[in-house]
Amino acid sequence: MKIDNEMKLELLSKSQNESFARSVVAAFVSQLDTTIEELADVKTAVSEAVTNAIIHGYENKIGTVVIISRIIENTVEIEVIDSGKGIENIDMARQPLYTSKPELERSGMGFTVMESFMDEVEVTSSPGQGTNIKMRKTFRSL
Amino acid sequence: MKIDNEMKLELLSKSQNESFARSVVAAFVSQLDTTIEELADVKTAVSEAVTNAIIHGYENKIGTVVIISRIIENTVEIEVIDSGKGIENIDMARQPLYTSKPELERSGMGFTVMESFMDEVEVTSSPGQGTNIKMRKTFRSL
Amino acid sequence: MNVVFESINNKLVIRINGDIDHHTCETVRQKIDNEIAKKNSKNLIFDMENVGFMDSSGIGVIIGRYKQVTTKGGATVMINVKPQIKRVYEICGLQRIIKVFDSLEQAVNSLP
Amino acid sequence: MNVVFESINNKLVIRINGDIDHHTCETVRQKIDNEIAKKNSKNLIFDMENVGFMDSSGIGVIIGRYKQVTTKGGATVMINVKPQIKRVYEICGLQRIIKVFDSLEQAVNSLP
Ligand SMILES: Nc1ncnc2c1ncn2[C@@H]1O[C@H](COP(=O)(O)OP(=O)(O)O)[C@@H](O)[C@H]1O
Ligand SMILES: Nc1ncnc2c1ncn2[C@@H]1O[C@H](COP(=O)(O)OP(=O)(O)O)[C@@H](O)[C@H]1O
Repeated sequence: MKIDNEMKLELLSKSQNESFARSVVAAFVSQLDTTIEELADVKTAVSEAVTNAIIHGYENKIGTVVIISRIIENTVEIEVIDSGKGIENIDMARQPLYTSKPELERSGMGFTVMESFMDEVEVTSSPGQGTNIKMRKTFRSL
Repeated sequence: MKIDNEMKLELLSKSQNESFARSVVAAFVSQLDTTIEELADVKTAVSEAVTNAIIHGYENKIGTVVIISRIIENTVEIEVIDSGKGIENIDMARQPLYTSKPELERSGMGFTVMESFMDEVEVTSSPGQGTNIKMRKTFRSL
Repeated sequence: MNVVFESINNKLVIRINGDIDHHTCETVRQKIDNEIAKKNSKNLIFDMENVGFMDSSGIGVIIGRYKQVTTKGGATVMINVKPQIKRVYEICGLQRIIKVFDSLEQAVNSLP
Repeated sequence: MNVVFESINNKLVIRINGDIDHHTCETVRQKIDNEIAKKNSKNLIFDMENVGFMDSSGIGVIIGRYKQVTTKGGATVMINVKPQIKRVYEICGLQRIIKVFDSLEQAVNSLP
């Protein structure tokens, strides 16, 4: 599989960077021929993953969130990586409505949104080391 | 000097990434209170530096262009870094109208534009190793 | 990010201007809770006309307000929901608890 | 990126739509050169109304066309120049060789 384009963005885990992160990925993906809905889906999925890195991964300490995006034909691959606390039980974390922070009024729907808006979502995580969310979406609007 | 926010972007040296690069920096800088003109100035300076990395640094071979941006109070600092061929004579390169590629109809005004639109432009370069353009601009619109 | 309120027949219309994500949702939450407390509101109408983007952090805020007024016997509805927000709303199952109306008038009339 | 042409009294109006940077300037250059050759144009009017962004790569293209028609005794002018482009134009010293007019009519009348 030939990578047609690739970018890597490193951000501080500050909540003000959430909107920046999703705009950057949307701008990168807009080199593909997507519908407005598809682009909004990608933005939303990225927003979920970056927010999770900030509030669950780093728990509001300052760390670095890395976003890698690759274009392979009409597919986009996006990785959102933190070096934060990691996830003990990935299956439980992915359940709709599950949240470890109900006191923050989290809906527990972040993973469900990512899974609904992207074609594939792979979660890799080691407690104490961090989390990698790898998502893929193929655009069929061509 | 406390850094208030910082980001690092790595791109392939493809010309289609020029507009992406300047939009990303503009989106990052827009967290500061700037005028539309100041934001356009930053965009233009970034476009010049990234274009130079692509055509002069890598001479259309594929390499990585790194863009680092820092916000320190109401100042933005931007570094555009390539690991390309480097500049032999920096003083000559910075002269208005000087270009090593007149056959490509380059105007030789890239550095002049960067210097006019930003408050400071520092050039560090080693032949065979690459070039680092560090620019600063303070926004006074507040 | 700002939030503008209006009372129509004792129903609280909440007009949010801006994106609702984790960064902005704390402000949105506080402003709404202050207003609910001040007016002792039971019925809420979220006007999403000027919300360009919302993710599940926004859903958390809306469910939180929904729960708050439901315990007082009130209801929550929404109007002017754009496609991106509609999709997040559906995926998160809000359609089971919060109705969407086409106009403010219909929304007002739907509430007791 | 596209370029639209119109001939007014043998003067070539060049309307560029899109950003002019290094990525797009090769296409712009080729389209203009084809049209100049086809029409054997001597006088050029660049209409910048739909150019949202231009950097020094664009300046290179404009100077190149300017030189080309100047050797034939022609002239080059510009209209509808937005502030960002005006600043790049001034920094690059184009005001010494290419006049900017407020309207197409004035631009057409200024040329022989
Ligand atoms: N990057 C991460 N680092 C650590 N834990 C995470 C991360 N992302 C998700 N989690 C865990 O998975 C749970 C479910 O995530 P999600 O479905 O996005 O819901 P929410 O963010 O509303 O809690 C979180 O509550 C958290 O415990
Ligand atoms: N990143 C770079 N790597 C190598 N050489 C460079 C780089 N940037 C600029 N130069 C040299 O400096 C010269 C002047 O640059 P500039 O003022 O931008 O004009 P132009 O790009 O139109 O040639 C270039 O022609 C090139 O020789």
